[in-house]
Amino acid sequence: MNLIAFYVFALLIVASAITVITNRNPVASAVALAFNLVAIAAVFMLLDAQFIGLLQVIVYAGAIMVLILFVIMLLNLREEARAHPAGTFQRVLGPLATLVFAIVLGRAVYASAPSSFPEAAAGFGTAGSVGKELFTTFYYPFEAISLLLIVSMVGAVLLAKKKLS
Amino acid sequence: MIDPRLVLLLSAVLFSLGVAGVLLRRGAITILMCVELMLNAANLAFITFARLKGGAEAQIYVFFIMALAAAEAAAGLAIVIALFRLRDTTDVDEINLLRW
Amino acid sequence: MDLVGILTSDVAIAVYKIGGVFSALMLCVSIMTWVERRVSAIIQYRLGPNRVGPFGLLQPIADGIKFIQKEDIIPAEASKLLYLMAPALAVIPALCAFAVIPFGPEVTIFGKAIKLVILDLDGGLLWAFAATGLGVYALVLAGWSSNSKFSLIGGLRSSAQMISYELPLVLSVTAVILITGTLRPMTIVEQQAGAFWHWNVFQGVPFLGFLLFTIAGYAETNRTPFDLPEAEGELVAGYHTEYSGMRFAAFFMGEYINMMTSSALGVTLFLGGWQIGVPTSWLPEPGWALWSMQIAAFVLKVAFFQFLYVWVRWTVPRLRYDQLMNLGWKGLLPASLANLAATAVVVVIQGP
Amino acid sequence: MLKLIGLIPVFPLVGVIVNGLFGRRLSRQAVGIIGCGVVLASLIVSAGAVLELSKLPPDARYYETSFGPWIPMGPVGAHGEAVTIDWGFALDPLSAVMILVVTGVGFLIHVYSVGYMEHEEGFARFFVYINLFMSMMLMLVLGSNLLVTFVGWEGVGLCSYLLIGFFYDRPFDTRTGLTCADAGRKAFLVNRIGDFAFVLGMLYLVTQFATLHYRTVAGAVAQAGDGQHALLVAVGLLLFIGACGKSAQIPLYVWLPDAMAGPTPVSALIHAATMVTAGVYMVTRMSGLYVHAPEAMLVIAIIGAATAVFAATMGITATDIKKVLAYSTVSQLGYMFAAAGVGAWTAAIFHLMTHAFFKALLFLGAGSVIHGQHGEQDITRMGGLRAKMPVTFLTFLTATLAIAGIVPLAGFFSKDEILWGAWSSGHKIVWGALAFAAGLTAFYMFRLAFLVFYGTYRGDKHTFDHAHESPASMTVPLTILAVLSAVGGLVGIPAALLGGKDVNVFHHWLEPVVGSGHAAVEGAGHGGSQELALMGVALAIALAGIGLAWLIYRRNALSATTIAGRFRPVYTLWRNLYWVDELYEAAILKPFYAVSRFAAGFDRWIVDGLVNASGVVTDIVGQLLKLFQTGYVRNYALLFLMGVTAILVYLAGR
Repeated sequence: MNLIAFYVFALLIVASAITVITNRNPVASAVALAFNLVAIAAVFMLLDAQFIGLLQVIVYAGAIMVLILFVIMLLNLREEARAHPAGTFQRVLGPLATLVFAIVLGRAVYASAPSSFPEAAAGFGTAGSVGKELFTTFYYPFEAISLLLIVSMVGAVLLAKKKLS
Repeated sequence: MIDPRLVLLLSAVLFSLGVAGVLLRRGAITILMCVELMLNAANLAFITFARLKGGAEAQIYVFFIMALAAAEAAAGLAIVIALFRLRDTTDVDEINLLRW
Repeated sequence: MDLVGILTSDVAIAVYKIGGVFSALMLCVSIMTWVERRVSAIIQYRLGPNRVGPFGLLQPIADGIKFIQKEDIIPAEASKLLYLMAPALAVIPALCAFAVIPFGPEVTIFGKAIKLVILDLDGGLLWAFAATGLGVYALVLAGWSSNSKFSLIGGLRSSAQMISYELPLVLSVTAVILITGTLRPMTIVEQQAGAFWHWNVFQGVPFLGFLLFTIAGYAETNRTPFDLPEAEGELVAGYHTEYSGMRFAAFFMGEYINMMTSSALGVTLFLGGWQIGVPTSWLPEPGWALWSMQIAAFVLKVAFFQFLYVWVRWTVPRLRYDQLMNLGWKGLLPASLANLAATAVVVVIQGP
Repeated sequence: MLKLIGLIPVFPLVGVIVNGLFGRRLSRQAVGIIGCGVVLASLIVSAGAVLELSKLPPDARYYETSFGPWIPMGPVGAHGEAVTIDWGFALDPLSAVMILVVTGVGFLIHVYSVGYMEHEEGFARFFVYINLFMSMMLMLVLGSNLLVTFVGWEGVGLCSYLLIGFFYDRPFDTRTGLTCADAGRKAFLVNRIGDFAFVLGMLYLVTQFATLHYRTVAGAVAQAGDGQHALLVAVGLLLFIGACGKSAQIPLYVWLPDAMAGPTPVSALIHAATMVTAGVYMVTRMSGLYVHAPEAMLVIAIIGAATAVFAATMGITATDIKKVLAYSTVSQLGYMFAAAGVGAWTAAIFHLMTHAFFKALLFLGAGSVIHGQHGEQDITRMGGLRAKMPVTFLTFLTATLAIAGIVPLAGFFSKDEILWGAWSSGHKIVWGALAFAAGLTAFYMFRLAFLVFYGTYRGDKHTFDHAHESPASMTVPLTILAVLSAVGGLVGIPAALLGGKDVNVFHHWLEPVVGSGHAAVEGAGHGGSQELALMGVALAIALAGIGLAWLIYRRNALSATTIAGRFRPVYTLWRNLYWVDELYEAAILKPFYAVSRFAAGFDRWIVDGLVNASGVVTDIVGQLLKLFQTGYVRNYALLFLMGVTAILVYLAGR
């Protein structure tokens, strides 16, 4: 049953990701990405990482994507132009390089893991187990990341502000 | 049972799609979204490894990546807005000078 | 496997619970439309719908028939897929959020222990927030895909409003989580057993959290005084200006379900959920009598909040947009942060 | 209060912070109270600490405290010991004398400054600087090792620079066109030469003898092998060069006369009473080292004696009231070094103390005169001020008598102890020079006194009419210092004068610190009658000097102009200060400029050429790489991806 669910979600992930990069309407891309993120969250939960999965939905789908959508609508972006000023160079080499990259990366990661998961430890993926680790071992990185968030927040306000009067 | 190699393969495919998006798309926001795709591919791989190893560390990296993505989105979108205000476009091919 | 086995399997029980909750919610939605109209009428000293059935109770059914009959219009320049998707997106997350709300204790039927909650997750509260957080897409997409200025502005407003008010909402809940020490709604409710002063809202600091939660909840459900995304005086009907027929009704369904989810969440977190609120010794032995009383207590509490929603709607005027943002960022957010800090101090002093 | 000695330098620092941050907003009164108050706090703590110290048995009079380690060093010295240098502060009889002099005289001068600076701009700034100076000076004298002393040493140098240039926008010397700021810079630069030698000396000391701590220097040096003797002398000389810079000895004295550009209280405090004596203090501190390096001591004695005479001659022809006193200071410092050089350490410190009293008094008196005449400094334009400024006159006269060495004022005892030290240790030539300088001192000091206070006024009538006595905040410190100048010498009455009865308190006080270096003088200490005879000679010389001055400037029996005409070459030489500044210019600055010009040329053509060449190469490379810089972000992303792919392929293929 988990396996079937995984295949369904994997299909959804790939399909929505392809929509993100091919649809020329940014809103459609954004919605596809939101679907993609929720599907990934579902895969997280299939892999027993329940807390991170829910967080993924809240943070990514609930906040970041809404922000992106909001900005798209604020700027009233419509369809993206089709012409390619970046050159034929880009058009030919881009997909080619990506393909080579995908093949090499796929081979590398495929070879790096065993063929089945071990039994999940008790309490794996719960808010408690992740939180305990986060506030003990990873305390300083946690503080640093909070600082980063503040800095980026202030920066964003400053950048997007109309004019300093 | 789910095969971890398949999950990792999914992650690799997702990452490559993100890369392709960055290379092919021209809207700054779309590129940002493709970057999010790549970050999520990394998250997926991290969770797979977390499940393989059993500890909480890799999940915390995912947590950090999410925070990072939030910061990146905030700053990135602010830049896009500033850019749009200045040049009236978010097409990165139109923005090929280091100054204006 | 025989038929009885299939009918009593875990999957089947889950299906029963989902079906039960879904139909109960739908019923409540239809009742709510009637209640809203009746109560508003009473507040405004008039009669309201009273022709269809006794006291007009069958009015919702008549409304439903009317909606189904209406023409389903899609504007010419609309993004069709997104336009069609938006109403569904309004209902689905709202329903999903309700999955983690415990509406009764663990009961034993035919020797089988069944928890009266659809999804008993360890991070259940997160689930609820994840689902409500996704609700914003419906409004934004409806606004965008209609290709109408009123709709777009309504959609923009809603996304800004919901992002803004999600912060105080979640922060006020975080304060409760500090006290309960768990994200599992079932456990939170069980912790509030006994007389009503054991409910979280009466534990001192969380009272402020309860107020904040209620206010932010109104904003999250786009109810008056925070119904700016559909402010009819300015935006015709906001994000659903272009919708008609059942799709239009779907937005209302989503709104009422959201109201119920929000109330149920508040009841669960602050008002003891399905706890009756009298000392345990006064209650009968666990059995059908107790369980039905507890479920009734839950329903009554939620119902009270529903009534409150209607009451507030017809007594408090709508805020202006800048007032809304000021209240959210300069009022509720600092207050909820202070509440969180105060709670943290209390928790540290009292010990875990 | 012994435990509080670490706080002594901190109090003035508080004043620096308060006045520095809020001085502009505070009233002058408040600034003055804070500035003086913090020094008073230091004075009280110092006095308490010294009192406590004096109650200990003589050999135990030592207290050290540390703010913590500063520089931990690996193995150094011949024996490879690990040395750690602390932020240490120590109180012993020697530093006790110094802190009392510094805080006592310093406090009086602070009080005086409140009156003197009353009408000046930058009142708060002045107190910030001078409080900082107090802090640094106290750190200098309290430091338990050379490095801490050096911190204070540099600090006082900085304050000296700041205070000399206090009126940075005013011209100072019309002859050379210097501004006050230039004078400050000159002082700072000349001091740099000395400080450089000081640092070298310290480095040698610590790397070769593994110590900078005063208590261990003597022991460490005593263990030095014969092979290290030359090094020891070198260290001694390097440290002495440092002292020369700070204490204005030949050849680095040139900055001190120009330092008179600063406000007069500064001249009194820094350039007469305290900072310039730091060199003497440091040499005395290191007496344990110097006794093992007699060659270095000989050099010190010679330089000291030469400076004493040399500076005195310049004092005779100077016409600026403060410059006369400046040369006098240089000359008296020469005395102190000569004393140190012949091993009469106690005499050096004794003279340091009495000199602090009477020279501070002289400067403050001069300041009072200048203040009363609204800035007039030229003594040829003064005269007859006796009646206008009675307090100033009386106190000034006391100080003049003291410096001239008239019994029983302070200068008499200290000067005679030095002379006796020089004679008894066998340095007869040094004695001769010093005795001659004593005569010159008496002469030029009385010349000054007669020209300023007697006769008729030679300036314009308006100024004379408005000349007035200074306010009490100035005259009270003058009076206190006058008393100290009069009786300050009584703590060190030589035994010979009382028929062998030993009541030399000062001598016994310092004995635990410098006793070892004093042996030579001690041995000859019993020639009572000889000492008395020498005293008589010195007194006679001094009286002769006074008499000559009286004849020339009071009686007008001899005309100064006529004498100057007769000895024209000498007069011209003295009047132009031996052309030392010009000599330095020709001998040092000109070659220095030449080298600089060469270096500039080298820099411009060779170094810049290399840089420009690298620029051209970069430009060519850039022209090539420009082809990759399309300006399209996506092109960069593609190149990036190709690079990553290449690395991945390489890693996968490995």
